[in-house]
Amino acid sequence: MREASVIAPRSLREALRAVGRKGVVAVAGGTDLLVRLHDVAAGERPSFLVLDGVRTLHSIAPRGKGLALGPLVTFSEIERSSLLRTLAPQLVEAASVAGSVQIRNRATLGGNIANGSPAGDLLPPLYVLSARLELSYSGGRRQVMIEDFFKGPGETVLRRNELITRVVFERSQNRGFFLRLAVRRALAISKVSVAANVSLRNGRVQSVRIALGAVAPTVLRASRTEEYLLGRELDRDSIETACGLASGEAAPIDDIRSEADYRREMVGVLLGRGLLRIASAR
Amino acid sequence: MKLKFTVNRRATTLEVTGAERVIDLLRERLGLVGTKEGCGKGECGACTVLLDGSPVCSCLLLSSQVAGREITTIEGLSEGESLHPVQAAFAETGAVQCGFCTPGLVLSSAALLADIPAPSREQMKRALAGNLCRCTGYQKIFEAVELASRNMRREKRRRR
Amino acid sequence: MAVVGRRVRRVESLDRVKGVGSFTDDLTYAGMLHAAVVRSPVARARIKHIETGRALRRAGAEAVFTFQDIPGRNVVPIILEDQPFLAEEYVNYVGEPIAVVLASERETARAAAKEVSVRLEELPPILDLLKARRHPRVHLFGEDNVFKHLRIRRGDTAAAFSSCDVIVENEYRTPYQEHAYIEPEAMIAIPHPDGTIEIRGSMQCPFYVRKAVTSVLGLPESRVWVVQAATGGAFGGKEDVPSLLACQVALPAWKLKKPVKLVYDRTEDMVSTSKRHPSWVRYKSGATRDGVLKAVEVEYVIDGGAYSTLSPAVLYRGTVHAAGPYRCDNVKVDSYVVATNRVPTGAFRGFGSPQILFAAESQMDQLAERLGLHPAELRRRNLLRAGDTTITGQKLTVSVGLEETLDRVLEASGWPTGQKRDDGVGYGLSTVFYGVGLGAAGKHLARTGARVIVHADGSVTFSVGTTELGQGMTTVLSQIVSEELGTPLECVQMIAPDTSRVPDSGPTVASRSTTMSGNALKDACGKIRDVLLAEASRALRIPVSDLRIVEGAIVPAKEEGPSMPIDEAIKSCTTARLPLSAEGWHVSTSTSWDDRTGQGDAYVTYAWATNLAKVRVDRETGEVTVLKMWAAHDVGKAVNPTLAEGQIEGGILQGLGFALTENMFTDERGVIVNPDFSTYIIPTAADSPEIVSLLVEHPYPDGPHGAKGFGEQPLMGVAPAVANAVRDAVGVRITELPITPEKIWNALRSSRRVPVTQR
Amino acid sequence: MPAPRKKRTAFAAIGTSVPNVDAVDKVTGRAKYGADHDRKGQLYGRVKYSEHPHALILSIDVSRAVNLSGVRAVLTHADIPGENSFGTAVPHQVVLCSEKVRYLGDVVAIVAADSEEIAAKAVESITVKYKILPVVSDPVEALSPRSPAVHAGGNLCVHQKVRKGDVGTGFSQSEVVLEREYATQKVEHAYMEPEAVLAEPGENGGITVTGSVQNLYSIRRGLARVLALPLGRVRVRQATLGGSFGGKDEAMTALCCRAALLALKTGRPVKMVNTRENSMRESYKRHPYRMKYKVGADRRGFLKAMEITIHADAGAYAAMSPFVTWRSTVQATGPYVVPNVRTDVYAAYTNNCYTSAMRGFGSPQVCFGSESLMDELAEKLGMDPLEVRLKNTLRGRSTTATGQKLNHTVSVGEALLNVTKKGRFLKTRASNRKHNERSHPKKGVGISCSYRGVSLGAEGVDAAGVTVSLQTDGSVVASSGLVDMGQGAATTISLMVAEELGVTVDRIRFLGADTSRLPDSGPTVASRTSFMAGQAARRACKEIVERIRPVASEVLGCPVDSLLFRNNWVSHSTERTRRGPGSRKAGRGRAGRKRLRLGELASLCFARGVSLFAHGWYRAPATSWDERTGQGDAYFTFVYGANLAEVEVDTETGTVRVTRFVSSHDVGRVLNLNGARGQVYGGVAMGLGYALFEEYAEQDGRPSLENFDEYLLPTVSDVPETEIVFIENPDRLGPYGAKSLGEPACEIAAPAIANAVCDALGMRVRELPLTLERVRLGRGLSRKEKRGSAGP
Repeated sequence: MREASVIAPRSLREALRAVGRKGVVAVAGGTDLLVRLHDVAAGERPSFLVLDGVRTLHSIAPRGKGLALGPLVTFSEIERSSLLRTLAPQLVEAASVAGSVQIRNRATLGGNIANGSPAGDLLPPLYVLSARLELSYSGGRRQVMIEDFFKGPGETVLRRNELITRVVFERSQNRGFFLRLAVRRALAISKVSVAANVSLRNGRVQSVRIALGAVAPTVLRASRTEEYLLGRELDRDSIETACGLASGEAAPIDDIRSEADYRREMVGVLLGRGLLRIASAR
Repeated sequence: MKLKFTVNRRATTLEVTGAERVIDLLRERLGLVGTKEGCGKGECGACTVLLDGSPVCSCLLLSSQVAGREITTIEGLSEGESLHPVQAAFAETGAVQCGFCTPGLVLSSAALLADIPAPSREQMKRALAGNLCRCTGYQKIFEAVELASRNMRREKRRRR
Repeated sequence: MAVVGRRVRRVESLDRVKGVGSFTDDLTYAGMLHAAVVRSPVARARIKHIETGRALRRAGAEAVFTFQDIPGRNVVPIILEDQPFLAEEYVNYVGEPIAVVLASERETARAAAKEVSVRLEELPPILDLLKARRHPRVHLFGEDNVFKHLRIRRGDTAAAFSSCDVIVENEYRTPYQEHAYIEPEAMIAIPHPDGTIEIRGSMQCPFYVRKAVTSVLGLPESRVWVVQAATGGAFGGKEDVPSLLACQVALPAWKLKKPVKLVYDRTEDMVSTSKRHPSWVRYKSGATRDGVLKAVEVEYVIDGGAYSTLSPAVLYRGTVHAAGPYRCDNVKVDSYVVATNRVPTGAFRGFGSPQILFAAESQMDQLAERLGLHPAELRRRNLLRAGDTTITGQKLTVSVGLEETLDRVLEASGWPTGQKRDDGVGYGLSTVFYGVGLGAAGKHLARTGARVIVHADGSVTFSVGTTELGQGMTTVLSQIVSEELGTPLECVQMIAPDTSRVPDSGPTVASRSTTMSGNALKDACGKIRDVLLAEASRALRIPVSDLRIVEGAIVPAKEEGPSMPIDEAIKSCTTARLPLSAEGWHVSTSTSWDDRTGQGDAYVTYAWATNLAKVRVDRETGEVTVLKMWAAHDVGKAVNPTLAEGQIEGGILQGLGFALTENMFTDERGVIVNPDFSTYIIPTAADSPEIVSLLVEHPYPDGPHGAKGFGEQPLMGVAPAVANAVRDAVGVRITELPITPEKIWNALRSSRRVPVTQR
Repeated sequence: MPAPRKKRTAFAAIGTSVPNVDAVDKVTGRAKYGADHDRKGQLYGRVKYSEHPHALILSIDVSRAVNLSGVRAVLTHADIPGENSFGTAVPHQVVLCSEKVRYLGDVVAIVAADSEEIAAKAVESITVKYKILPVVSDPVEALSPRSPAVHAGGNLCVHQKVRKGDVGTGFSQSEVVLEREYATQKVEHAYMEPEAVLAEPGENGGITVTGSVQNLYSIRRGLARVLALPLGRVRVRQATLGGSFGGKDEAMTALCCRAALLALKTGRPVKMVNTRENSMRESYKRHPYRMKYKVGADRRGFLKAMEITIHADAGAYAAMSPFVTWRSTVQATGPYVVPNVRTDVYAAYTNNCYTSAMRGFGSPQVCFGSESLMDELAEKLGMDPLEVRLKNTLRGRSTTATGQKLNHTVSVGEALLNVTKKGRFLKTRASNRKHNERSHPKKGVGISCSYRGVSLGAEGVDAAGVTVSLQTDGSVVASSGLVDMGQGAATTISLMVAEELGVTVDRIRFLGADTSRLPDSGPTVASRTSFMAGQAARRACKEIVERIRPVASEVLGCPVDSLLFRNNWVSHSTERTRRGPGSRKAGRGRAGRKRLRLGELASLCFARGVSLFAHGWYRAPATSWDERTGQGDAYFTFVYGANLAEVEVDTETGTVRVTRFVSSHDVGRVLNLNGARGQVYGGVAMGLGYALFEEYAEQDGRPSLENFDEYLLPTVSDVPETEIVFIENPDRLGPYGAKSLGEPACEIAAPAIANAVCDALGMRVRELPLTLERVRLGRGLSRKEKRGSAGP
């Protein structure tokens, strides 16, 4: 990687000026990008826009009833943030099971989003937290809901001249979880993951969001399942039905990590376990 | 660009492009070959160094990302003949077999003990999961961390 | 004994924890170039044209070499000499080397290698091991694509089966297993002005490497010197493969007269280097009602890939181990290693035995189940004891500690027998054995040399022809030398093997380094002791026969009388210029093999082991958690118990990877699709269960201090123990490795389906 | 041109003329000398020299150096883990001075830094305070009780003596008695490659040094002592040596210790390369001798008695002085039968640069003395120089000055006759006389002769080891604890291995020594390598042949003792005589084989478990010595030689030109003709420099020169045509009868030239070198101290 050049801005403005340039690729933590570029010859590598120096992109701050996170917040910072632990436990759970210590110390929220992998562990939590992404470009910015951000595996609506500059989401409802299955206990990409954000009132589901990871080209909201659960009590029957519905909503494939049938079934298993946890915590 | 950073407590300035991997900088420019490359993709942890005290994979780190920061490699963990308690414990318990993963594991363990002086097995497993070892089965590594933990705490008590 | 048997610290561990740079990629030489290899992208093709122009135009690129540049023979000589060093007319597997590109920087070389375009005419490949034998159209090796067929014929299986009360028959499959040493393959060639070439790298077998380089460069052996650099794990993966790498650096270094380094990228390493042979086994076992194993019939097919490499030897070990460590009078084994258009497979810890033992030990549990016997009981009724005869007709006389390993494991684990549990927890047993050394298949290599020098201050340096791979050979051998000469361990130093400095000692494989090099060192030390004792005898006026070395002194065998500190004897010999240096030589006890019947003394002796796995299986997800492993091994004598435990623990975890997660996928064109650590899944610290290692010592009289090699054995019985435990836990038997959650889930699903909320 | 040698049929390889096995590396420039070894991340070491020849150290301040950026270590005596001294005879040579400095080459501090420049800057910034002491500069005055002491025990380094018969009686029987004083100068080895070393931290806290070392094992001893490491952790490897001539021993030990201290301290490789100035300043030299000879003879010219008193300047440290002076006592009389001898050699400590081994090792000085003396005696007796020599030379069964009865062919007379015949000595001498009466330049002819003990002699017990490993393809690797330092040991030993195993030299690889792989074989000195290592190599080879013979005999179906190993083949020796080993029609073995490639035989043996690897160890035959009387069998055998030189002297300018040189040496057996000739040519050139130009002059402990601009070496135009006549009287102890050559070739060149110059001048000059001034004026000029030469 010796020959590639580097732009290391100290301010967002500088960064935004550089981001649109031809052959420039923004680097946050680099834990995915540099893996992808591993086999790319030095001469063919892009110029790196190294964002580390832009202070404002590292912040974790309350905003309104929710939170605003800079895209350079690392998995480790999420894992350790007491604020997030209360306000977005799904996100904390997801951040703490991903990769390894070394990866979590470098991997960032923004990177996980921009990477656009359906198996990205932070994404299902962000879906259920109704995250909104602030995308900035030189001279302006726009907001995109997370669900609208992804077009397919590795494909997003982020334009070449834009950077994710903030991730804003509401605080979690009173119940939430993130569960996943992976090929080994650590340092593994999810085979299937489920996140949920549920609020209960008088034992009934007042609001619910469920997102499924690694079972479709993008992270998936299990909307029919959500619809079914809304207003219901969480009991064995309703959970059983919800699990079945959620499995049906998944559209997984066979790959080297797992099999479609298994994944589909596991969506239900994980959702069931999470919902049972919520139900029994009442 | 001129890169100013601290390597093993020594202020260092190097002329770089900024796009070099830190592992190459350490190994090729600074001769610190204790940092190993096992996969180049952040999966094996052999290239672990401490960045401001936290373990990171130096194969996934660009030189421009360490400007102004402090890196500790295995060579910087102890001075001269002396050994860091983790190093001593690895040697003592038989936690070293082929030794290629050892520098990374020692650094991860040292960072763990700096954070949690008396970790449980589960905490160790979590902290060391990013360092693959194919020889030892990890058992003696856990024993080494436990021994180092005991020795470090004893030393701390003695100093008080 | 003063040092042997003690838990001394591994001698090189201080250097390793300090990160002292002694691995291949840590070494740099002035003017050094970097090599990269151009490889076949397809499984089988005819090479039409190799275009190097574009690669050479890249800035920093220096040269491209193809088979046409080879001054010697285009062969990597291993056993059958069928493997070219660089492809000529055909390529036979994805990743087969075609050319070597040189550049001033590693990245440039790799980039330029991609720019060498090879025009290929693709041919239909064989990718399935079961379709390879007697393939109607594709002939990769001989007429039938069989590199080697071995057989065992003992008793009359047909008759025996007819007298059995229980017969179990099954098919088993195991996949590739990648060594996944953390240090990738790496090699440097340094041409010297005196017309010699030095090869330095990560390797198990310097003498194999030398043979390959002399062949390819057409040089006498005296002009090729091979030195092992610190080697970051091997497990068999650096047995034959380094020969290829060495040629890949030696040819350009020789031509360009510059040092050349080559370090495989992890992906390149995983795609192109050897692995454990995928296998298919059809296994039929029969027993009588009282639990006596009467007959075993095995058909064993392993995938050798495109070239034979070490496959015949791998097959040999698998064949000898086919029935497990049991008495059985009627055995018929037919084993085949076949040629396919896949990467050549080779040596991997266990060497053809883990696959067959997975089948054999799965069978034993099924027999036990059918007979209503506890798995331990069935094994106890059949296991080999001193005085028994193996399936190859070898009579065992001493050092047979199998039953004790079983007892020790049962005792340590407190395995609850008989009760039916419903918590998803299960126990699984395996008993295995391991033929020590090369056996009859490699008896022409079964010799080792050693050199020992005692210096004037009493410190000792020694060198052997076998290598340190992390297994602890250096420490164990240092302990043996220390013991023999009464020198403190701190004053004993092993010098890295260099083929020009030590006699050809064969390969460092087959867990043979302790026994073979240990014995050669004992021989050398004995000669030096003779000189020291003679000197002491002169000084003390006591006949040599009445003197012995005890704790750093030469003392009379009888109680009283004058003694002489060793140091003084050394000083006195040094002053008199008596030779305190000696070479040692050890030739192993003879072995034999009749190719027609598969009968003979297959190995000099055997190590024995019992494994017990305790697992929990999640019935919903199929996930297996290994809670604890117990393993007892009869090692003859544990020269250093810490190191022996290290071998057990490491072997178990590799075995767990083989059992549960490790799998390599090849697509329909023969391309490996998961060649990195994020997709090829080896166990992490978080996956490591508690392991209880138990050492059993039934001394092997011909081993140094009774020791016998066993480094491979810890891996061998793990997969069947886990499979048996899974069966015990949730009632499903998985006959194909790895035992993934998906397979368990599928098996459970096909047996019954239970709603999630009712479990 | 040297006389052509008939090839002996008895040998296949021995005696043939082969290029040195390392010749290709050297001519292609690819050979790696000490300074050519580099490692990634290496540091550069530098020394802080003493500023005074003799002073007490009051303080050393390194604080400024330590704080310089890029400086990785600054060490003084306080940082030495072991002993701060080394030395084979007297272990008092200081690595880093603590209390006192004894000469300008002493070192007080060392620095390792990222670059040479930073290291140099750091050295400059070190300040040392001294209390200056009076300088001891004269070896005779040094022994006076009033002299300041260089070392605590006084200034007498050693006193060696020989007492044979009774000189009083001898002189009383003499009809002619001469008393003369001779002096030789201090000279520098002037190897072209200055000292260089790379020290690397080794395994297990050990150290590996690779460099321009001559005596690996003595350097290792020094390192182990200074670093407090077991010998097994100290590894010394030899780089290709760019000349040594005895010079890369103690000087290299000091450099190696310093580099190793820095490497262990910093944990990184440290390279130290001396500049020529450093080398000149610090490295030891050849002892200057002042010799008093008193000789008595009867009128017929037979020697009756000799009394010799010699003072040698040992300089600041003992180094090899006790051994150097011992050889002088043995050889001081020259190769003559002298019934009564009394010799005393004293070496004294001074604050001059220390002196130690150099090619000849105490003999060139006394050869100059004894051979000048014989010419003077001849003149006094009115005889010619040849006649007086021939009357007195040692013969078979003669007894030497040390009382050793010679039991081999003594050929000093033969050598003298060879050179005088070839040089037409007497005729030339007579015609020169006539020529000189009328013409310029003046012409002269001179002769010299010597006997020389082979190997270490009674200096110490002598042994050496060589390892030979036959490979399965029939090629061979041989490694020796004695080294090739340019003298051709690699080639000679290879030839012997070739001879014994019947392989061609191109199939043999000779390995550089490595102290951890081969047992201590003593020093590569005293021209002992061919002899000692040769014998050891033969033993190893014979052992291998013994092991593989039975297999060959079985395969070829012929008796073990009829096997012939030659040209990489094994065949029946009976067949060879009829048809040669390559013949297809040779006899038929049991297995139908006629002959066998050695490689096939080796593989066959390997497969059968026969070891193809052997270590040969050779202990030299016993010698004896009585310290009190200086009597004994000093060496187990001797070599003999004679030189003849013709010169032209321009008496107006003092210019001397050597016009012809004839050299005859009995080497026992010529092993490699090329190599042997090379040793003679080089020895003559070195002797010529000694005779005519070279002088390392010092005044009050300060040298007056620092580089080759003033230290003059013979150039290609100064060297005469040299004719060589080898004598081969095979020695019963030597390998194939071979003895030694390296040093004999050098020791008698200077006296032959000096005698020729004196012959031309008709005047005796008793002091070397015969510079323009001495030749023209009969005395030397005193040199002034060179500017800045004493700087830090």
